[in-house]
Amino acid sequence: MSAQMFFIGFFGLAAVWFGIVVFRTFSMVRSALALLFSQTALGAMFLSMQAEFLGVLQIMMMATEMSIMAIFMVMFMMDPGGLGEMDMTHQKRLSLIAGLVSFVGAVAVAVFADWGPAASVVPDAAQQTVDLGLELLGRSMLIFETAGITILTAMIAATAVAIQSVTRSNEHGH
Amino acid sequence: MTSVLILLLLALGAYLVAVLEAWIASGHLSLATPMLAGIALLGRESIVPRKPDRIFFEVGPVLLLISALLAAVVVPLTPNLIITDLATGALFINAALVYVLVALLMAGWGPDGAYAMVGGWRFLGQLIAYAMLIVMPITAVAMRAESLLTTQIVVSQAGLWNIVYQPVGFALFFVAAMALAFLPPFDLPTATGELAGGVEAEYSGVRLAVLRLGRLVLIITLAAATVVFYLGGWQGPWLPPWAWSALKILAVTATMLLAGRAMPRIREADLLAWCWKLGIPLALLNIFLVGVLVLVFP
Amino acid sequence: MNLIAAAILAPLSTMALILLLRRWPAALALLGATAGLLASIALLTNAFNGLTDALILPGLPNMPLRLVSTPLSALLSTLVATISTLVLVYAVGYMKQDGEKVRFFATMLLFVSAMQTLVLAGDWILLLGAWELIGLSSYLLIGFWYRRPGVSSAATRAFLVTRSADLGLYIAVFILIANAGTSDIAATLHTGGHVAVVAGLLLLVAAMGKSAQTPLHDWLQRAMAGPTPVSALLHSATLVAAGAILLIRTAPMLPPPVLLAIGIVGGVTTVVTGLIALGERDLKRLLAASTSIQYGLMLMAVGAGAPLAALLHLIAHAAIKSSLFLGAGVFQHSRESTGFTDLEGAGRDRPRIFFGFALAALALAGIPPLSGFFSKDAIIAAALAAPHAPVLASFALAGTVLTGAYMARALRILWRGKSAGRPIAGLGWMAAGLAGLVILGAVLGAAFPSIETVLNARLPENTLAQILGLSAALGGLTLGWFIPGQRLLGGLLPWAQRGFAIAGGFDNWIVRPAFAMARACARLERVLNEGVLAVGRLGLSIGRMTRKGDDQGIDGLIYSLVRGTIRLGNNARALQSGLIHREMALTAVGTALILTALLIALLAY
Amino acid sequence: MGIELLLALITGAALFGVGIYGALSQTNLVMIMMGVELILAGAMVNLVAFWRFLHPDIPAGQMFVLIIITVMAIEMAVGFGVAIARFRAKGSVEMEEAAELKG
Repeated sequence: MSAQMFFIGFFGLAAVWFGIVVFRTFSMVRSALALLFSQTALGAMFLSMQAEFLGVLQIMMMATEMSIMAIFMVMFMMDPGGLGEMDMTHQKRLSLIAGLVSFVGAVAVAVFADWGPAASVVPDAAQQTVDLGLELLGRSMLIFETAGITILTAMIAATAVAIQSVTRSNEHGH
Repeated sequence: MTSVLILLLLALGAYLVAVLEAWIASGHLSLATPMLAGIALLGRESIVPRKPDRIFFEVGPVLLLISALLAAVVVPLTPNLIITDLATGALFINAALVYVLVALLMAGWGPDGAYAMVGGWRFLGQLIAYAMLIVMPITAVAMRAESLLTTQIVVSQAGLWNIVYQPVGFALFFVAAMALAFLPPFDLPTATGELAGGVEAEYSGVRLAVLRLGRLVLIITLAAATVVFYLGGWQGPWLPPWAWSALKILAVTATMLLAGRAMPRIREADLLAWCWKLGIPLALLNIFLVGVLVLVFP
Repeated sequence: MNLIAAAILAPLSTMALILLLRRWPAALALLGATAGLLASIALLTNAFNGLTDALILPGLPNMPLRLVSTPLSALLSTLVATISTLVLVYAVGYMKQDGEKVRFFATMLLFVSAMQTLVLAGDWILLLGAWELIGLSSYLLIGFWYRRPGVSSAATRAFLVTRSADLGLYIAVFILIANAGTSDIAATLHTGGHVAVVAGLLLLVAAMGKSAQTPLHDWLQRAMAGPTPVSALLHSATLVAAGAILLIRTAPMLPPPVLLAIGIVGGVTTVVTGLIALGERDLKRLLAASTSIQYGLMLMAVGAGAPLAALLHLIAHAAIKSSLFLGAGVFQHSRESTGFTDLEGAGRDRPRIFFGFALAALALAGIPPLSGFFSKDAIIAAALAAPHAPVLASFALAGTVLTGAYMARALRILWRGKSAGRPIAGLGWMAAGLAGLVILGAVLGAAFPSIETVLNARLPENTLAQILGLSAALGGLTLGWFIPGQRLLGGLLPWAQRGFAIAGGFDNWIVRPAFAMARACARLERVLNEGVLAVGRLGLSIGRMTRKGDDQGIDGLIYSLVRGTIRLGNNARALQSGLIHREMALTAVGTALILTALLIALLAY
Repeated sequence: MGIELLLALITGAALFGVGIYGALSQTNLVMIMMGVELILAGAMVNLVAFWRFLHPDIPAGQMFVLIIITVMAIEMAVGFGVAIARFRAKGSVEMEEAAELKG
């Protein structure tokens, strides 16, 4: 059992475990931070799969994102101590079945498909970063720029949806 | 071996920062003060509040220390004195430092106290303000070095330090770094006067010592990062590299500690407004200018 | 920058600028026209030095758009640019009181650049485009004062007549291109045989329309409704000239029968419109008729096989006729009318303008050493040398006499009578433009030898022709000065005043038969209509029977189908709860179903 | 076939399953978004695994992951925008109460 296999398995397990915790805890902040650690574990898993840039990026992005998610949880759920027990689920059976079926189906595909031989040689991290950069601003530029424009649009749209309508009177009123 | 050496150096640096902070605060230079304060803290009982979120309460301070140490992993003090020279080093510093936020959130939420919680959430708002101003100047620096390797970034400044090459980026990074280390005037999460210590309010004893130590390491790491990104790292005439690094880091630390002394604490809304309405356009301009410079004078 | 492009684009871009800024239209127009003039002059100098410019633009596949500057086209381009610049100078004064300068100057510039394109076009497709453009811009300009009564109908008439004649050009061009396989004008000029005859006749039709030859001359006189600078430009170097230019350019390929036809059309026009001019009661309309005469003379020259004479006359006439029109414009401003009864003595108001006008008139009549003398003599000489000399020469001489007569008549009317002038705004600008053109008209004759050298052709010379031409001109002038035109015409007067019943004839010969045919068609249609209605009634009764079947059978089926759909829709509506988790569950189940189906399909194969 | 690839794919499958369970079972908009994030995370693991163990020489595989991170960010932005608007209007983001789109 190689070190890589161990780390992939370990971080994968951690990611799944934290993922399950997300929906098992009653505290909103815990649930958000569990998601954070799940994503961080994924980032670590990427690192152990020698995708250094992606791993670091994942760790960085998700920490910010999930922290923001945490504050929204607190804002919207008004769960004071975080430990009040209240059920916030529905159609549990169906969800459970759907989750299990999709898991089993995906695992079945993973196990029974013929993936061919695994590649052993990977470009080193610096080379990967260079390649990725050239890919982003070369062949895949259109896709990447489209994604950029889309996220800008989403930012503007989200702000526009969320912003409080300010009338002229209370703009100067307070 | 290197790791142990760097850890020792970091501990030394943290101690020096504490001395500096006490000196600037009280006006008396006393090398023993921090040690005495630390021993006093360790000697006191570490009180656990009444209804804590125990995991968060325990993990928060430790995570702060760990994230600061992780960021220090990729900071080169001399060409060889670096724990690991990651290919994505400049990004990694950033990634590690984001966990300062997570640590403060946990430390703020954990003790189940109003002041602490407000402090923790305040830091989240602060992150939304400064995060872009950390990443975007680093982008410009990496553009000049054409690499994310921290050592490469230092080497790229052999001819001209980045503080001269991209002064706007330096100014933004410096301010953002102060905000990240919640130094005054950005000490919103631990606001001494209004929040009774904020995040630190419910901690005592050993846990408080760890929290403070984490903060000190964070400050010294950020100063080191500033030196690496903008002040040419270990480079300099006459003196050996390690001496230059040490001098520069101490100078930057002192500047950071001194800079905010005279200023009133900033309001959260103002910080957000300035960072987004002024800082980000400036950072974009900086990236653009550096891009032009890189292309015109390769 | 290519000079050809400059010559065309200078006016065009200035037009765009004027329309964009809507400010200083006159100054900008002068600027643009001058720039175009400079480019044209540069082209001409190049041509004199033996250089030809060309500009090939991508057009249709295998048929690029060519713009070429041969000596001929450079000369014409310079002519157009010069005349238009001077006319624009004049127009600055003329339009001083007008409120719509922007529209006026912009359209003028469009006109000029279209004409430049036409002149410089080296291929038929571009020429057709330019041809259309000058048609359009002349329509816009003639109808410039569209609020005044009769103006828009005059513009429409001009447009329709020239457009219908344009059909000839279209067909001719198609024939030529189809025959030669290229749209290059120079290449198509080698066409011969029956094709050349057909194409030549069709081109003649087009030229008749544009150059207002009998029987299509009527629109030109009506086009006087436009502003005077427009008339000056229209008659001298641009619209009307297009027809003659077309024939001059295609002259090398025209076979003898076509040439004869051209000569006869020209000759008939000369006589008919000359008589009309004598009977005219309006100065501008007289000048318009005179234009038809002069173009008739040019066509005769082409028909006589001397396109160079036609070209020289075109050039001389352009300068002379525009100065005549400009002078008429001054008188018009002074008396607020162009009718002869109002204009009596107008020449005495402004003797200097009258002097210029008279000089131009004498030039047109062909008095040496003014330019008209040389070109007209060349035409007479060519007519004498032509195969059908008796016909053509007599027509040419008759035209010369008539020209002298009606010009003298106009001069007499303008000079006799009482002076009753009033100040005119912008006279300085008008006088400047006029003076330039008069000088050109007077001295252009001196430039003819060098034109001959550069075009590498010789004018026919004939002392007999000179004597005949001069005596005819003098005779005509004497006649016109001493005997009033009305009396000169005698019994022909009422005919002449109705445009030789040609306009009426236009109605009689074409409109009446058209109406009669329409009536016949209407009768035929009524019969057809009855038949159709009967068929319709039959269909209706069949339809009634079918409908009965529909109502009970098919409709019942459809209604039950509709009811079923509605019930199904109501059931399906229950699925759409609006609750996100339900919808997501549906999505998940649906996706699972699809995946299962795909998997089964995959396994089945 | 490498065990590593299988491990990564199973991790992805598990995250996907957990995400589906979460997205379907939670009543709160923010929690539903967390489920969706987990689903996307599962996809990401698979992509990285495919890149690493099947085609490490093609950087487009990494590019795909970047796009998914972008999609996650967009989802967060729009989701929170909607959540804030809804919270302002109704005082809660419980999706059981949100049936305005009922047909």
